[in-house]
Amino acid sequence: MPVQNTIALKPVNDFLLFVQRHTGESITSCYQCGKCSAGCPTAYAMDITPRQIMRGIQLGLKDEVLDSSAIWLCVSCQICTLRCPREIDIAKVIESLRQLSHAEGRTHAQRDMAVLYDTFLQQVHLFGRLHEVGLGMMYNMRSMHVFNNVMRLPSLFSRGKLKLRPEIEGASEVKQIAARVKELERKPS
Amino acid sequence: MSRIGVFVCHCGTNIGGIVNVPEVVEAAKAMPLVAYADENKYTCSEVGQGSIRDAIREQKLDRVVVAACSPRMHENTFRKTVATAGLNPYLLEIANLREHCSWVHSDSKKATAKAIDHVRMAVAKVARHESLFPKQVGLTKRALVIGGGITGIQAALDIASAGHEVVLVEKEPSVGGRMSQLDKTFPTLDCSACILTPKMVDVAQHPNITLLSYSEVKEVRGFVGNFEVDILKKAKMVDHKTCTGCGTCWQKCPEKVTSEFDLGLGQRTAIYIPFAQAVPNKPVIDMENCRYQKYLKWTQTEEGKKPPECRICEKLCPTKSIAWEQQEEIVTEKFGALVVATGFKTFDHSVYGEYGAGRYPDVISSLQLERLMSAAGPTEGEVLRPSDNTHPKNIVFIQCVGSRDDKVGRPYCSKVCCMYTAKHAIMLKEHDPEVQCYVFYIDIRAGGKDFEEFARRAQDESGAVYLRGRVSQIYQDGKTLKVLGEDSLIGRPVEIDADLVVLATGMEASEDADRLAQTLHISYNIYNFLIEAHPKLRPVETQTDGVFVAGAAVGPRDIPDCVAHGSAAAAKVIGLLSQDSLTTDPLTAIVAPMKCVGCFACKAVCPFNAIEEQTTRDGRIIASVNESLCKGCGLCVVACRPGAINLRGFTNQQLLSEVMTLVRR
Amino acid sequence: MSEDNSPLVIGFLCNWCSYAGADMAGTSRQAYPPNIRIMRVPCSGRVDPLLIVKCFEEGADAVLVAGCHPGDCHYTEGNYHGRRRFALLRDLLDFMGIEKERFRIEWISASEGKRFAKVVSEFTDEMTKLGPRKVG
Amino acid sequence: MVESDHSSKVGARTYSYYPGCSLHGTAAEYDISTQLVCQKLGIELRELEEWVCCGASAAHSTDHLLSLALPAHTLKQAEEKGLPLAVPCAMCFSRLRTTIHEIKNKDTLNLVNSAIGKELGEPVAVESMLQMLADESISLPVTKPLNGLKVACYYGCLLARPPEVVGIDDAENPQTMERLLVRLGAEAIDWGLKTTCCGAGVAFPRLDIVLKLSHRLLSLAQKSGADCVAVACPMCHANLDMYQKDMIAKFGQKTKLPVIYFTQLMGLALGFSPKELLLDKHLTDPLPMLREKELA
Ligand SMILES: Cc1cc2nc3c(=O)[nH]c(=O)nc-3n(C[C@H](O)[C@H](O)[C@H](O)COP(=O)(O)OP(=O)(O)OC[C@H]3O[C@@H](n4cnc5c(N)ncnc54)[C@H](O)[C@@H]3O)c2cc1C
Ligand SMILES: Cc1cc2nc3c(=O)[nH]c(=O)nc-3n(C[C@H](O)[C@H](O)[C@H](O)COP(=O)(O)OP(=O)(O)OC[C@H]3O[C@@H](n4cnc5c(N)ncnc54)[C@H](O)[C@@H]3O)c2cc1C
Ligand code: SF4
Ligand code: SF4
Ligand code: SF4
Ligand code: SF4
Ligand code: SF4
Ligand code: SF4
Ligand code: SF4
Ligand code: SF4
Repeated sequence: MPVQNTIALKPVNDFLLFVQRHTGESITSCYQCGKCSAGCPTAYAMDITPRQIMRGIQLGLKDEVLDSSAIWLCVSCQICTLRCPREIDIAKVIESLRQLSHAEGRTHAQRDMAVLYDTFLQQVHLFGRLHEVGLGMMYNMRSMHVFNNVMRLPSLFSRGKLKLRPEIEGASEVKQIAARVKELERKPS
Repeated sequence: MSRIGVFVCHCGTNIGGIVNVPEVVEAAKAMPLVAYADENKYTCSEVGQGSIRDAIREQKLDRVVVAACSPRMHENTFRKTVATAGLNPYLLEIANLREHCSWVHSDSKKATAKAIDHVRMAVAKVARHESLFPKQVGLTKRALVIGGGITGIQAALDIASAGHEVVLVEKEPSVGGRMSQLDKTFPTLDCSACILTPKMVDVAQHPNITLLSYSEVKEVRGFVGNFEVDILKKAKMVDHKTCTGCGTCWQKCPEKVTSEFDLGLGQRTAIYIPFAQAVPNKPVIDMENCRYQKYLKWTQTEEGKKPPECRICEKLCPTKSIAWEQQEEIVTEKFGALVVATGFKTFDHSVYGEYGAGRYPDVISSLQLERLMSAAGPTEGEVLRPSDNTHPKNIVFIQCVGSRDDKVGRPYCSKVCCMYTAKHAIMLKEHDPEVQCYVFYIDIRAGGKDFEEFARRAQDESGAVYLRGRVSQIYQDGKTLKVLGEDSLIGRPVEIDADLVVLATGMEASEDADRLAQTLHISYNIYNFLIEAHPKLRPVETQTDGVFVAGAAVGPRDIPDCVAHGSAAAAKVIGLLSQDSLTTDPLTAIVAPMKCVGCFACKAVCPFNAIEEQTTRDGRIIASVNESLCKGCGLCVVACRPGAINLRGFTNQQLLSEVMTLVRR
Repeated sequence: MSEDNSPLVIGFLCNWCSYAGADMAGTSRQAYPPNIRIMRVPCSGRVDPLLIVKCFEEGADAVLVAGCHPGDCHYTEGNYHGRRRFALLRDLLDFMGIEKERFRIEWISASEGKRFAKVVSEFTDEMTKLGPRKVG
Repeated sequence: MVESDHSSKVGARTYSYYPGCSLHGTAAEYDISTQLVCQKLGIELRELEEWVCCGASAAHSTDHLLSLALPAHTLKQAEEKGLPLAVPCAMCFSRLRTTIHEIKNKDTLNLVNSAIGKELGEPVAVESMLQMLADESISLPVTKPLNGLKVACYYGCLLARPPEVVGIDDAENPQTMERLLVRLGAEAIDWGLKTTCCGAGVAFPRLDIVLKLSHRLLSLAQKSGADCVAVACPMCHANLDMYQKDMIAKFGQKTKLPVIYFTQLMGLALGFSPKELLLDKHLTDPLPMLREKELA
């Protein structure tokens, strides 16, 4: 774990209680077997493994967990959840942490993932449906990867697989839904 | 008028920490018929028991309530206490303030109120107790041991050596159990066969032991000292009285089937002994697979040709021992005590899809590895991997498969697999110095004499690499197996290319353990392991008198513990059988002759056939209870509409007064 | 109802399974509400339905009978007899105007301490919600 | 494991159709081949008019309620049509099924209702195109059996997990696609990574991850003797198909392995031409391999 200092453990572990309440999952059940990390496709690229995320919550290391790149590199593939011998829904826990990290603006460790998700949703808000060309262009601009060529644009164009103009069905619906969601989320439940 | 004494126990702080004991004492003093009440720090201690005796004498008490722990804990202790002070031991009642009160409640006020109620009920009940006198019944000085693994063998030998007759029932064609499948045994690495075989032979030769192999217990009647057991002897189709075990038949039998004993890795014939050192060393015929049986069962409607008649075994047997006319039979035997030692089976790893669910030939169980390592096994001790018979070099072990896993419904630790895996790592290195073992573990559980040292040896001397983590997946990649794990100590995923993967599968209760337990009226837990009367203090006894349990049937256990357990059960049986008569529990049903109308509704419900017919002097036929058969269940009492039959210790009046004292307080 | 208006629950527990299960709840410190008063009986088949009627007549709010799981009875078949009788009892309670929910029968084995605590907690909660029994 | 609910499609095989964003974009092949195959099999697909994006991983990574509300909006439309909903895209399918699963909780349902401004009733049955077409009661008029074609069936994450939500036959070793392709004359190879993640949606920011994961899948499929990989998800297809050049550059993989939508393989067996099925649109060209097998 990228912890630089001795960890001073606090007798009251608010973070653990918060995560358990928020997700309904029993984090204390985790006995650190590592099966989650063993099968996780992206664990090799993470700064801390999914198992260490669970341990971090158990010890109340909020910053270490929420600032990790790991929670942004998790692709929600649910292999961990499927196989956890303590039947913990790890993918759900990490998803909640990602939402929390996003809400608290702690996305620096994998900023690009957050930018991608934000851009994606923005496209959906604008058009109701995803516009892939728009997503690629916007993402490249906002992530500062101006020369990012991941979209294989020329070959895709030549095969007629990209539409230049977005479809806009349902756009107004999505705007309304998004507005209502924001409203509902502001209200404390 | 009774003079009741009430003794309230603090149990250190176990009770006193929650229940306000002085308040309970004060409340007791105010109860009707209570002549004396006091408190004790530890009532079951010498001092505590002494104070009861003193009070009985000094206060002329005629009945006693002890308000302490569960009656299942100390009822007998305190019965003896009051008896030594001259009271009838049945003039005692226990109020459970510990297990049912202080240990489960945190609100002191409410717990105290409840404690007072429980004392009140006990007082109401004890006031209606009568003096009871146990009777003596005879007993059959023979024991039945069910299961012929190392545990059952040890128990049978110990009981037999003490001079009692023993019948040992084993469902397989040979005794030996799982231990006979092992190669060497931790922590000393002696050869399993070398230490087991002599004991198996002793069983066969002991004058006091009758071995019924290929047999099962069907039905059990009676009670401690006087059990009557129906034993099913399966048809062996071989007359073991004349068979000399020459082996001609099983060498010549043409029908080959996969061997259960070698766990699918080897073959046996249709007429077979499961392994070379089998006891009895005489064959049985597997009727499912025997060609002659197929020939007999073949009908015209089936497709294909009629199979050959075969009967080679019959033709070649020098002693004419093949007995096609043999039928299964049920024999009924009498016993004074029973020992259940039915052992375990290993977890079936095919539920683990992520480990290939049995699809990958080179992913094997530890017990299969034992067969591969055994000189008497299918590969004659050469460790060859099943897919291509090559010598594996990189071998990965995965511990806790089917143990400590809620996902597969097995949250418990199987206790022996850490140790046997260390054993395997050590032995494989001895077999082939080029072997590299990797062991994935979660914790290493090596509690036991010389165990930790042994487990260390696997790493320090045999160079096994231990990785702390549970493997997530195995997949076949060409000829190798990719094993995906995490080394949780360094916190990085690891990937190993393995030639062979060995799953340390956990221990499960044996097939049918629940059915057998039901037949014997003993308890079993949700995993079908048998439940002992007390996990610490009565580890081989059960709630049913005269039925004892031992070995891996009770829970995961290694051989040293199984042997100790087998001997412990034997000691209990010997103690029981050394008595000339048994004292029966006097808490039985009793009929009031004047009230009985002779309807025999009681007889219809009595599970123990304890109700008999009796003619009164005035010629009426009424019910009477055979006290040595009655087990005091009370079914008859509820069935009897005129209220003529009652249960001592739990009479209608007593239960009613308990209820009344509660609702009218 | 006791003074603080919480229900009085009378529990008849068979000695071999459920009483031992309640002991197990104790040894493993599984907390449950203190309303229940426990009576030890040899077998759930020893519990006379008329005694349960009596409990209700005299003011108990709820009755729990707990015995061995079907098939596990220490006396082979006591709990079967119990079960049959209690089915009839339910109709009788109904006839007497006592809510059927106030009587419960459960199978709790000697190893199910946790379950015992859960059953008692749920039953007590339910009874608290149902409120005191209207006597008369 | 949850059985998928087939009861609702007894009688006429008519479905509402939710293509999702990808099928109207980079995954047109999947859309077209699905439509052709369904036509041939007498299954009518009626595309929902006003469908919106399911939110994909972006929504559920950042905003839980939004990730339920977007699929819920689509569910409501499907409910109004009263027909079961067929969904080709695995991501959309997963989001829709997850939403149905989560709104079983009454509080969640109320919240979602407020978000979409409508009252959700009993949700219609939602089926993945794979589950729907693999139904063995549908007879397959095969004109050109896929004899000699060895296929590695690939499910990825979203069709296999969580099993209780998606209703797969076996979460570790599913056989749905295998059984279907075998009925078409193909041979399904056994391989151990059919439900292992290909890198999902991280290609933009972390192409390195997609390359590593997808390369591992492709090389195992190849090593296990597959002529091609069959997929049922546009995202899987993109990851496995688009970057094979990069993989060769990075890992030196020997040959390319075509990645084909299972509906395209069905289409071939049912007699459509490769061109009709847009088999010429993939970045890793499957046509040489198909020609060699005399399937194109
Ligand atoms: C792979 C492996 C390696 C091991 N290595 C070691 C080691 O090195 N050292 C060590 O100390 N321990 C080891 N053990 C543990 C050891 O095997 C057990 O402790 C021991 O065998 C248990 O003996 P048992 O007699 O209680 O049960 P079992 O050996 O299971 O014997 C029970 C017997 O009862 C019979 N039976 C079952 N049901 C019935 C029935 N209804 N009626 C009649 N008969 C019945 C069975 O057929 C069997 O013969 C190992 C276990 C495994 C799985
Ligand atoms: C802190 C602690 C907590 C524990 N908690 C648990 C627990 O929760 N559960 C559990 O199961 N176990 C527990 N144990 C283990 C348990 O204490 C032992 O298993 C058990 O006490 C051993 O009993 P024993 O009779 O063999 O030995 P001991 O209790 O040591 O008794 C030996 C007796 O022999 C006497 N003696 C010694 N030498 C001689 C001599 N030469 N001549 C005459 N008399 C002699 C000693 O004075 C002593 O009275 C605990 C142990 C410790 C240290
Ligand atoms: S698999 Fe489950 S128990 Fe094991 S480390 Fe991960 S979360 Fe903990
Ligand atoms: S859900 Fe996330 S953490 Fe779990 S295995 Fe998949 S990528 Fe890893
Ligand atoms: S009698 Fe029971 S409650 Fe009292 S001290 Fe002894 S064990 Fe504890
Ligand atoms: S050939 Fe006859 S005597 Fe020899 S082992 Fe077989 S049955 Fe026994
Ligand atoms: S009859 Fe033939 S097949 Fe049957 S046991 Fe004898 S030799 Fe074997
Ligand atoms: S003994 Fe070791 S390997 Fe076996 S279940 Fe326990 S911890 Fe796991
Ligand atoms: S049920 Fe009662 S009345 Fe009838 S025979 Fe038995 S004891 Fe007598
Ligand atoms: S109490 Fe009654 S029913 Fe039970 S064993 Fe005794 S006589 Fe039979």
